[in-house]
Amino acid sequence: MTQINLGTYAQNTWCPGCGNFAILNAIKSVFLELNQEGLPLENIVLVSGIGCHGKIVDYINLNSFYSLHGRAIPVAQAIKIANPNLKVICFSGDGDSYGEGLEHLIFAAKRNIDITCIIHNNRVYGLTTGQYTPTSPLGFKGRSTPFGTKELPFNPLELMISSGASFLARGTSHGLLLLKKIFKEAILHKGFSLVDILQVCVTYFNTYEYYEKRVYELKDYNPEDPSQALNKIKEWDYNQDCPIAIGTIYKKESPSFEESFLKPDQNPDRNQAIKKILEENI
Amino acid sequence: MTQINLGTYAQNTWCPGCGNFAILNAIKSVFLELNQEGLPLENIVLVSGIGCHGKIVDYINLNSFYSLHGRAIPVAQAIKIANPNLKVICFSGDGDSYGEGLEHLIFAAKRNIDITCIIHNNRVYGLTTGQYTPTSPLGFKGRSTPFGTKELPFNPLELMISSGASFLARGTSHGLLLLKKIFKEAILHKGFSLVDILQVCVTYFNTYEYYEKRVYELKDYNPEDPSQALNKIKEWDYNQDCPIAIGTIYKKESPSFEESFLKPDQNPDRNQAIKKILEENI
Amino acid sequence: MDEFSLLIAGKAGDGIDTAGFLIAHILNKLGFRLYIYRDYPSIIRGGHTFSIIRASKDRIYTHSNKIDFILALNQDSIDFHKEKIKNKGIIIFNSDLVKEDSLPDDKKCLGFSLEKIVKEENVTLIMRNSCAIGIFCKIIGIEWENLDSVFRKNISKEIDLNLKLARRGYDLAENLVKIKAISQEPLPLINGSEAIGLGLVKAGLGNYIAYPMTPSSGLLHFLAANADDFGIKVIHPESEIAVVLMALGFSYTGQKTAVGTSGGGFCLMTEGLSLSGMAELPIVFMVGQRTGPSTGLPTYTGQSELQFILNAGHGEFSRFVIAPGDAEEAYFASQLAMNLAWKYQIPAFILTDKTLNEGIYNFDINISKNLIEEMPIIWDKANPYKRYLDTKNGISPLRFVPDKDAIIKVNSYEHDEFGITTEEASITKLMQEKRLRKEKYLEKELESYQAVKIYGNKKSKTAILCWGSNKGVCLEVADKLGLKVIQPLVLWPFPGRQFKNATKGLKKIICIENNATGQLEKLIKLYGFSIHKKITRYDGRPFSLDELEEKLKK
Amino acid sequence: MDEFSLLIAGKAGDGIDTAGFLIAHILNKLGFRLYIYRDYPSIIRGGHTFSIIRASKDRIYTHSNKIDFILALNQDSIDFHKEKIKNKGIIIFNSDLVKEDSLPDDKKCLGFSLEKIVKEENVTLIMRNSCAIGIFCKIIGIEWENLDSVFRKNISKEIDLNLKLARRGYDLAENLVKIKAISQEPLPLINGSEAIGLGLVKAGLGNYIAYPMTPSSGLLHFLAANADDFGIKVIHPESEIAVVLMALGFSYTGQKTAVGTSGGGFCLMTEGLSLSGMAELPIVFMVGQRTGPSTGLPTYTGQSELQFILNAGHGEFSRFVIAPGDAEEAYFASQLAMNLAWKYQIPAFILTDKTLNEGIYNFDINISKNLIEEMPIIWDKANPYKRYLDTKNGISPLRFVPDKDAIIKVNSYEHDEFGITTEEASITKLMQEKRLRKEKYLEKELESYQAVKIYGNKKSKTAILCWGSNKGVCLEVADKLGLKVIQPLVLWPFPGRQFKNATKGLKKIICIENNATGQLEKLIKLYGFSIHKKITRYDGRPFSLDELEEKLKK
Ligand SMILES: Cc1ncc(C[n+]2csc(CCOP(=O)(O)OP(=O)(O)O)c2C)c(N)n1
Ligand SMILES: Cc1ncc(C[n+]2csc(CCOP(=O)(O)OP(=O)(O)O)c2C)c(N)n1
Ligand code: SF4
Ligand code: SF4
Ligand SMILES: [Mg+2]
Ligand SMILES: [Mg+2]
Repeated sequence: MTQINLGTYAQNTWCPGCGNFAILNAIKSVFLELNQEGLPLENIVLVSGIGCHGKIVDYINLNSFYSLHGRAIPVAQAIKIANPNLKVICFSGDGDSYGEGLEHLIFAAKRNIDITCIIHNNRVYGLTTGQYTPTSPLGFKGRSTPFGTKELPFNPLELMISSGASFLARGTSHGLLLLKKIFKEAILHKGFSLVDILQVCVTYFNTYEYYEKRVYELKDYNPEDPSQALNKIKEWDYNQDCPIAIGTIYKKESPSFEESFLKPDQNPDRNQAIKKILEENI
Repeated sequence: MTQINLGTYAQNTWCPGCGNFAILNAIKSVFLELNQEGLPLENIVLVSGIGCHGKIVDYINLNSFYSLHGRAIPVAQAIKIANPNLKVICFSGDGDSYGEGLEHLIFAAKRNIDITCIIHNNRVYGLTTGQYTPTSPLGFKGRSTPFGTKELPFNPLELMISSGASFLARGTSHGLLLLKKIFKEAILHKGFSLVDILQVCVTYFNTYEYYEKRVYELKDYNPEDPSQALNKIKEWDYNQDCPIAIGTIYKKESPSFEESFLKPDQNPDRNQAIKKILEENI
Repeated sequence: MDEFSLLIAGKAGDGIDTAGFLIAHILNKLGFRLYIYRDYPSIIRGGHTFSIIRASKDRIYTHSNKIDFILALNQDSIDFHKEKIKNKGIIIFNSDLVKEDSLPDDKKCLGFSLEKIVKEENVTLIMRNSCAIGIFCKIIGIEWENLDSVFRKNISKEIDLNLKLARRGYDLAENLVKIKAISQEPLPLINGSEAIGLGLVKAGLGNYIAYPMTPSSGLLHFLAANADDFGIKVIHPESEIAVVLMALGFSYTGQKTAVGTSGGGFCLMTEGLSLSGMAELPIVFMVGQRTGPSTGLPTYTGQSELQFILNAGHGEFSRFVIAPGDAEEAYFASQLAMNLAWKYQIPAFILTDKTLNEGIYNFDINISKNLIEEMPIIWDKANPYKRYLDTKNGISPLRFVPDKDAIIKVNSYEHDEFGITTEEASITKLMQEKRLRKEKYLEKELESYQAVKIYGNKKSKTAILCWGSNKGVCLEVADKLGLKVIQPLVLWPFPGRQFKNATKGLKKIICIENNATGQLEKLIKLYGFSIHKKITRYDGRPFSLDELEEKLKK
Repeated sequence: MDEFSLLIAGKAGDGIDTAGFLIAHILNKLGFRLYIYRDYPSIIRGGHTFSIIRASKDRIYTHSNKIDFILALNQDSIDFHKEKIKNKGIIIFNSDLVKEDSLPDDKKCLGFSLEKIVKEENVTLIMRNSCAIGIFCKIIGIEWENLDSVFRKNISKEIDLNLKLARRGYDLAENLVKIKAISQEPLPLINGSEAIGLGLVKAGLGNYIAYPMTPSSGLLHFLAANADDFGIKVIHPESEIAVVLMALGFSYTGQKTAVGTSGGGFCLMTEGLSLSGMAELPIVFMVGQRTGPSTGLPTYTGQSELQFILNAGHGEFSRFVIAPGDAEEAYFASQLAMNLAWKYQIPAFILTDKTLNEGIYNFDINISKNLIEEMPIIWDKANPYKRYLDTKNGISPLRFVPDKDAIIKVNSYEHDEFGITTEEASITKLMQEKRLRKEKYLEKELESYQAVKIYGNKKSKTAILCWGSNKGVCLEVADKLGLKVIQPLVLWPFPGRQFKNATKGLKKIICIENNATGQLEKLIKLYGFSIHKKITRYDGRPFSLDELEEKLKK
């Protein structure tokens, strides 16, 4: 393996045992692998929202844009449109992109922009000390709902498939090998990809054992069959007790938005164009 | 029939032939009907966004809240939570609630709040003179996309069913009888209801003939069968050419959010509560 | 006639706008200088709308409510405007819709049966405008060839039918006035939004991102229509929040990017504005003011966002605000805003209003400055790249992804020079100072520009103080009344020294603003200046020449 | 010892906060007056965090960096804070984690093997705090019963084990100092957010809507935890945009509603703010300032949103802004904000900062004013109801849905008295004036309140000018130095007349602000006042007593 160190001097301040460590380790090794396979590291751009998840960009020594809470996705889209050769990977939280900035996720999926969104879905607001999110189970007692939430979670993968996403996967923060596999697949997928990671927050919503008992890896499964994918997505509604599939759930080929801007003639003579407009208006 | 006049002195400024007239007429007669059946008119509150659609609240002589572009839904939710006896009807546009404020629609559906959202889906921004919206077909040439959009529309009903909406219907602005029927059904439904109206905008996107040829009314159909509903919803993706079902497509019973706030003891002694807190903190 | 005004009026959807535009072009060919004021409601069809086309031998930038010709397509046009007609004015009216007895007795009124003609010719109603144009041209003695060529150049659909209708009108009418051509070259007619678009393109615009909102939509439509010719990308995403965040993403990659909106949309951009300040990502905002608060009067004007723009966004950071007063200034201001945004890595504002954005001006590119596109400072590669390197003037060298020698980290949290999050007091202090220091240097640089403009009678002890689109009306009134005019073109960093020079020796300053509270007045107070009188208007309408003159005389 | 400070420090997640809180309660029982400053990073575990518990026989509202006792749980606690210890101070440290040679030679340092004890007792690490508290209490001579009762009252989980650990510490340590009880009744200890919560509830709060954001989250958590007891609804929706719009929906139904946020979240509320101004829907905003711009330093303090709050939202409309300086003022200000919001049908702001929101104060409800809840003006039913009836003071009678006699229409567009959209110039003017007139009446009403507060040596020719949470530190320093203190409690409408009286005869005004540009300074300049010196701090930390004293002496 390579000797490149992707770490930074930033002090890691995640809680010991936090599922974010697995995400960090997995993504770093995927970057190194991709680099060995020919992807220049400078072509990678990381974008993150605000939350415990967001800190990941401080810990990886690559180009990054540490955006606002809920607003990683529009930034990532623009970077990709600006230069389709870049690999843009977005780290976001469930509060961040399923809550505050949900609309951006839906529109990015609709446009099928070729970015990869990794959602650190711990089903809680970690950084603001434990409130419910759109994927917290019914009755979740957080600091803003001390007597339990009164609303059902939504199923983010179902929303994403309805929005036009062309790659959907699910992982947990305790299966490093699988994480690497799906991260790589997601990044290499041409089009909008989203990986929903059931990331354990040891401090505010420790779901470690819960997932440990319920997750199973998809085997003999064809993610390119849309109706099978939809059934698989609906199997677990993020609320009820039942088996939870992990792995690549859905995959589809379709044109992506950023390509529509590539034109042969990228550099017309602007002075000429201005002159032309003015002449037309005489 | 009653003699109540629900009109106002406001001058109607919709274009001649605009589909909004049908919506206005249908909803007014539904209100009168409901009133005859015992609903006090003062218990109705209309909320609207900004767009041609929004003008409807100026034309109906009932309580109303003319909100911001994209922000009718949160207002409507609050009014309902404030007083669950009110009937809250929200008029919104496709630019308004499928675009600018999409997130609110999704969260209102998730909470299953008992409001009715009537979407004047003309698949164009009317009031700002003709730009594409999230439901405009691929290639739509609007003023912000003069060479045609590069993105597919999404299917709003699919998004809504994924979000937890418990009543979904579709109508057109040229079928008054059906409109009345589904409006009434939607309003009487307990929980979040949305009616997507394929409203013709004669000025910027005249789809009159297009719909005329394709729509068919649902018959022998059970909207309470979720998988049938999903298939029906997916039949037309708002882009391709195919038959377009109209009528009530989906219906489900489930608890609604605003009820969770109703408590027997609504008026505790506040001074006492303050005193108690202070004593606890000595 | 060296100067005259035509008011053309009808229902929204009647094509008043286009008709006015065609007439302006016909007059433009004759060498007249023009200004068009457009007044329309937030309604697609119906409702009342009108345009005032003012023509003069000299450059003009404002409208007058003293009208020489009224072209009235319907009854409202008479009812609302007949008071505006001058003593010797002529009213041309659609006799099928206008009641004769509503017409003023003491004015020349000529009726034409436009609806009937349209029916006879079996054409769409909108073509009655062509007929009316023909009538008007004949009355003021314009050659048929002139009309013919303007029609051919500007009408793409059914040109023959339109010409036929025009000819019918032309033949029906009699010549009453003789408008003489003026021997000067015609100048392009463009609106303020177009001038801004051209300025941005000239300054290296790579992307324009906007969500439609009056009066900023014109810029979106203009740039979208010409995107390929200009070599730019134009994107209209889901909301203003997406707009500003996308713009900052583009900026991060080194592509010059502008956004456009109005007050309500700008509210949604303020969080991104603060991010631009913190992450030092250049961005240009075009904010077109309209009548507020809230949805307000979408298609009317106002100047009530100055203080908001100066103070918007949480936290403290450098910014640049410029408020052009006409098309040439708009072209220049847009270039300057883009240049300074990139030189100082800050947000820059082009603050306009409906009057400027949608007003149509003659545009003389030769009198508007062309600026050299600003290029980023070079990184010497001597040390590892630091996105936020602290320097004397606070400006760090820029690099853009992908760069194999540099890792480029930007951050909305407080950060160290490399861009990693910090919560340390000492670095926070250093970085706050770095970000604010840039404004000091910018302020110094602005001394080399004419940041405060002076016009009129420079010896007068009384000056009119104005900003933005009021420039035009103030200029003309001042000329008439022998007053001085002071217009701070740059509003932030406030050019205090230039302003002081401009006000030296004055006895009286009268501040003209399209708002109720006096927002420019507040700004100059910060610098120890004060005014003696203010004339404000906040009903959505701009000042007209005659109105302002009257108010100033009082 | 009439006054002393304890600094307790460790890693985030170590329970420093709770430990400090328990100690404060123990001292509170002895009759001390307390103030707790909490310093922590935006990190859940790890990172460095500390609390300073300051105790005095007199009321205090600020911390000092001259420390009498340090309770150091780890090495950082020594490294970062040892300079703060006074000459005769005592350092109590965790000898399992602190290197002996890092300790100051000339100070009394007492080591305890906390990790070992925890291991021996086989309890979770967090319980070492109980042991440390036991040690500290013994050293300063506090009765065991006092500790015992505070623990029992405040610890719900594993109280016996905690007491066991505490006892072990208590027995291990020796008494070195004798802190004497003070004969005065203990007062409740609450933070600024809680005081605001109580004030809002007192003023008739019906709903509190918020999206979590430091430092405003404390208010959300407090109200959510007590919602049923207070009879209110607490909702945390999808975003700050939903927050403000929901609040306006509630307001429309006549339910008093407040929202809370910080700078970034407030940005997203500005469009709703403008709607509140236009539609005349009352709403209370609690904006807790933190270090900006952008995400900035989430858990640190600042005062950089004053100008933003004064000017936020497009268009012009009336607003009320109050910035309380301590818990009692917070309780009062919250009531006043709610009352005035409803009386004038305007947005009202409680402008705070992290220092106030999260600082812990003794709270004396008897010295804080209780206001009478404001009730809406009655509609006489003589005429059909008009939501926007134009009146002398601009205030229209309110009615709420459902009302069988009234149709209630509110509108974000410009509207007529009934609430129907209009674009007419004359109605626009009338309504703009109506909405702004309310502020004039509000300004007048404020003359009956102490809107500008004066403290300290009223005869001094030098005054400290401050706002918000700096009140506490300024008060104490002024007492020491014999200076006057002026604190505008109400910031908008600016109480110019009271301010003028307060500054009469002064030779020197020194303005103290937690920002870089001097935002209160800017505000008073608008009214023709100026300052002679400013002391600013913008690194996220509040002024401490000793630091400010030093700066003022210079
Ligand atoms: C506009 C805005 N609102 C609120 C916040 C405060 N805030 C910071 S992180 C966060 C929640 C983070 O939750 P999530 O995205 O799930 O991330 P996690 O910490 O769980 O990884 C919030 C509410 C903010 N920074 N900006
Ligand atoms: C924040 C904000 N952005 C933009 C606008 C401008 N605007 C007004 S209506 C509208 C679009 C309306 O489209 P839609 O909701 O589809 O309504 P329609 O006119 O088609 O009925 C826009 C963009 C606004 N008022 N506020
Ligand atoms: S709070 Fe939860 S998500 Fe955040 S670092 Fe700790 S364990 Fe991880
Ligand atoms: S523009 Fe379209 S939607 Fe608007 S009123 Fe006209 S026809 Fe109706
Ligand atoms: Mg989370
Ligand atoms: Mg529409």
